[in-house]
Amino acid sequence: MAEPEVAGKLMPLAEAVKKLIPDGCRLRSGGIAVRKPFAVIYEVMRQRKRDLTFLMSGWTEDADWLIGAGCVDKLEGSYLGLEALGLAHCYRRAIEKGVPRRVLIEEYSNFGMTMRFMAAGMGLPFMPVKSQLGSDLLKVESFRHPKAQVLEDPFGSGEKVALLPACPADVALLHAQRCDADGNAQVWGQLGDDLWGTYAGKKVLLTVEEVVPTRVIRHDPNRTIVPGFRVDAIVATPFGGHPYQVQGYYDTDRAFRRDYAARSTTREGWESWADEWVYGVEGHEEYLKKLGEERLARLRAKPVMSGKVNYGY
Amino acid sequence: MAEPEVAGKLMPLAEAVKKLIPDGCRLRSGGIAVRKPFAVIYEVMRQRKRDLTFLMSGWTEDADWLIGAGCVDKLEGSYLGLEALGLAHCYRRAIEKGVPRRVLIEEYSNFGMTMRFMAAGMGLPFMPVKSQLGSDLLKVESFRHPKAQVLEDPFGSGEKVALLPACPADVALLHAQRCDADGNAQVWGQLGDDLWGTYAGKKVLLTVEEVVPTRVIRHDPNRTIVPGFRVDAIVATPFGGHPYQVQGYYDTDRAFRRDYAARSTTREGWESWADEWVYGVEGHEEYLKKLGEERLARLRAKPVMSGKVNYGY
Amino acid sequence: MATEAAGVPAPPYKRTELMAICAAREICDGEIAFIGTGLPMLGGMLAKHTHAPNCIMIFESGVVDARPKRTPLSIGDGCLVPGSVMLCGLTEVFGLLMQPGYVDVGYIGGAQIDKFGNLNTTVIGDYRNPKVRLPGSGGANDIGSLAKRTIIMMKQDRLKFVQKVDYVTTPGYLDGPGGRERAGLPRGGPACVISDMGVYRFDPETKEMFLESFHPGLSVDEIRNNVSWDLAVSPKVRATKPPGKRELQVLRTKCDPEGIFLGT
Amino acid sequence: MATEAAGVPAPPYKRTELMAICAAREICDGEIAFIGTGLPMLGGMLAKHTHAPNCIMIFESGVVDARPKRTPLSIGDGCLVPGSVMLCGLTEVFGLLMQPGYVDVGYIGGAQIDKFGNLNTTVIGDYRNPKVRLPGSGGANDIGSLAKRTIIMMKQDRLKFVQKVDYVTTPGYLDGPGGRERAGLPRGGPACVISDMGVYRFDPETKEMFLESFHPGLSVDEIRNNVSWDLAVSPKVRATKPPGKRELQVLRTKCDPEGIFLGT
Repeated sequence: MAEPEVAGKLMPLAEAVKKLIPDGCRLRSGGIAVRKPFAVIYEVMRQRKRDLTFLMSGWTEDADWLIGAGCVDKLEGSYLGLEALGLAHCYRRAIEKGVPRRVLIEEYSNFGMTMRFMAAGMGLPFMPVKSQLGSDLLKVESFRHPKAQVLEDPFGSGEKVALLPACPADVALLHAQRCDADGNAQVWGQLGDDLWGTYAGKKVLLTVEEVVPTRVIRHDPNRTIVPGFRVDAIVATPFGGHPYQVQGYYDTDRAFRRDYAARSTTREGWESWADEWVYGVEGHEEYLKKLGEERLARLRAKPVMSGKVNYGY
Repeated sequence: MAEPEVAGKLMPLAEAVKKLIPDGCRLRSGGIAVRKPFAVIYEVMRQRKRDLTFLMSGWTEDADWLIGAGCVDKLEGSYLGLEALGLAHCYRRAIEKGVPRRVLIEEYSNFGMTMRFMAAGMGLPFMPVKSQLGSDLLKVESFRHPKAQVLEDPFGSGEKVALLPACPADVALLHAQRCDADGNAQVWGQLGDDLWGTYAGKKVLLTVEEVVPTRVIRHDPNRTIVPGFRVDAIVATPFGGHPYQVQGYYDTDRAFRRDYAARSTTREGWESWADEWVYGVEGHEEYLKKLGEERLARLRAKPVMSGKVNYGY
Repeated sequence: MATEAAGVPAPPYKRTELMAICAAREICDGEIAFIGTGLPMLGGMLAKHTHAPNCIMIFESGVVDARPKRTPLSIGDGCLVPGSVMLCGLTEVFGLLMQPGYVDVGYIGGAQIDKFGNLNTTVIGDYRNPKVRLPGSGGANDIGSLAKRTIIMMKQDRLKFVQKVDYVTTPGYLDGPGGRERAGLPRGGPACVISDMGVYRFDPETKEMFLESFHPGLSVDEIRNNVSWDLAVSPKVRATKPPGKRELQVLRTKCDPEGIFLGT
Repeated sequence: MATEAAGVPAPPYKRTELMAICAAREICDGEIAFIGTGLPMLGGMLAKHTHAPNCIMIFESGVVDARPKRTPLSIGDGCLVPGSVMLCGLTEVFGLLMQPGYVDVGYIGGAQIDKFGNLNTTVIGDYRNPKVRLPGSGGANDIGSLAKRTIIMMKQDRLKFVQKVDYVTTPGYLDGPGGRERAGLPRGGPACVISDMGVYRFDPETKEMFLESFHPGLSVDEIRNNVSWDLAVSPKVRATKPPGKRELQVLRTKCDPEGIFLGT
């Protein structure tokens, strides 16, 4: 049997971002500090995209960079900070002072956002949850009306749930460990909200550490998170999750994250950081060259190999 | 660090069934022809359990046997037949003639049942779906009132969904490929409805092909479907899914299934089958002896090994 | 069951083989096809081996792009697993692929059908006191509700092609034009019925089933006699295109060499 | 920030160390603990290394029974993965483990708290025109809504322990007795607040926070001066039990040898 056609899905990063991410679109990024698609974020900044609605279950630097770059009009999410490294200052400047521009935000909890992605991925208008009840997350409106609906169980238990509206994306980003030329993508380690978040995208822009022969995928199909026919563009971006980690490939670049946290506290500091690492860099390859092989080698993962299982019958 | 206590979870089959499955309980079995917990079904028959409410997304022989044995009072499910081998005749006799006893049934679709298990597993009173709308599945009531609620999207899209009530179980059965002594259970191959169905159980009775050292589990944690702290009893039952297949362990016993399909067309035929394979057999070990090493050897899976992945950082 | 027209020599293929081949012809290359066991499975395998090498077969137990090396007896058959691209569960297959509209074509069978393509696989007779208790929906209702189009495969006689089904397990066009929309179904509906007597399609306006082709050896009248309503017939009605040599050869040698579903 | 009482020599540990140790003491052996990064993580690691070897640490990014060999900087840190028993996603951790009630204890931080334990991690000032924009809920609301009990860890002053929080990110007892039940929350609520000045619990009747112990070197009055409501104090109020030698040693050598969260 012949392999499905590649149909030109494998493409350079700049082309994928140009083709799939128009100004004004609803863009979902990978959440919860796991396999974050930073290579795409850099390219979105370099292409100076505008008026994005950025969607995620737990943002960190990715959202802060895009806000600093003025790419973002609206946020729908649950958290924006640098985790242990403190507050996200581009976010603060945008919300507190409108610098470089005003940004609207619509907030839910992490679980709430995940269930909203689940609803969108499953083609449903909403999903029920039991968190967020009683909090200002449901009471304080932002740009969506209504933000949620509290419903008493129609089957008579007396329980209440909050119905949260689906969160569809025009484009979902997924950074996976590997895929084949058709875009059948595999991930392992922590999964965050990637299952539902990916399927919430009408289109899927997939970046991977490695493109592998399809037999590698077909020898372990339980690791596949999305089949190729749901993927619209594939970009091979080794170290595409830097400065975050990708399980089995490399560790977090703590020094890089600390440098960003320190410099981004002022607008001038942020601009010099962005000139150095984004606008002064032509693309992902040059970015890796700038980081240097020595630094990348230090980050590379040590082997902690899984066993094998038998798929036979 | 010390390993968590085993706390006596590992036990013989008869003890687990005695302890966990009281008469009259709501019992969830593994669905959709994948890793079906037949060893437990045999033991439930031998212990002559009564008045069970049997829950599943797609029953085959397991339900037919229990109905033939008079163990079942109610069914909540979506399908009961022998797949390519034809109708389930104990089911027919019970519904059409009340032999050996009357059985009530409440029906949804496969996806509907899965979403009902998801609701129960997630502690929610219901889940929305878009199938079943307009069909008699929602219109023809059985023992639950109401059976579903059709709701128009409160967020204004005009879309309709059916809210299906949660399907909680007192005990969920899971037959997994392997687990460690704590009950951290791993599965691969087709997953059917096992994720949600297992968590729908207040208690979980886990049977496995093999109990392995915990380091085997901890070397490939993405394959774990349920953590040990959600498991109440563990039984090692090699070939515990016979006459169905378990990926990587053995193939379906087609001759056994065909023999059952032929003999169960009459009540007398069913009784002689049950005497031979259930009541005349003391337990799972004797069952395997009766099948014989030659037959089991023929069923054993050929190796089709996965690759390894790196979990390092 | 249909009987062969007197005097016409039996064609060099079985009726089940023609049905499986008709099923295969309904899949276009590159399509996502949702498949159950039996003749649809053989149709899917045949399509992939012939005109639609890039179609992707999906199974509800959680298999995407199955490439079975033998005839699967069950949707959970172990032979569906090796070489597939993704293994998952019902939620992913029905929830993430079918409900949002990514499945092009789904196959279902039935015990009773009406002129709007509504299907019954639940009971013959009264629901609470049935003459024959059938297996029930399984995934059929989900496929018929959510796939972009549905292909129905079933045997035909007046007790099967009925005025009113005893139970609507899977909606066709319900009460006719606008029926699915009123019920809230997001898309889809039956595109084609493949029986052991002929091939039927549905009028885009009236949503009523009409005869497109009769299987070789049968006449339109014989088919009408096996339908309990006044069957519409296409003005271009013709004989079903007989199996090609390669179709038959691949079907017999690669899809069901043991004759499990084709008969021996 | 609290100041040391004049004349009392500085104890041989940092305030952050005492907070992490207090966090550890809240976990019983065998419990399921839901953990974020920072001091709660150190508390969890410390508990597992000392009195609660069978406690299971869960992270929202999808890790069950993490056994990190270094101090994680992020909830997605790669060091949480090797040696865990289950890797999954947010849906499993929040949906299948926390929402149905299988998580015994969850840790959260906050920028503002009121006497009923309601927490704000969203904004200081008006929501639409804030003085300081904070990160928002993340998983905090889910933990505070759904865990069997919640442990709150935060710094203390009159601007943090307030009459009314500017935004209820995570519900404590809302407006007091019956507040959670009226909102529809299925269980839970804050069990304990660990600040850099003392440890607080909640009255089972009034749901109001009261001082259980003040950290060594501080007085009840000093603590009252750093709360903006009339703080209830336990009749059995006492000094917080100082760190044990083994607690400090394990914390410093195994949980945060680089001083990432404890300070250097």
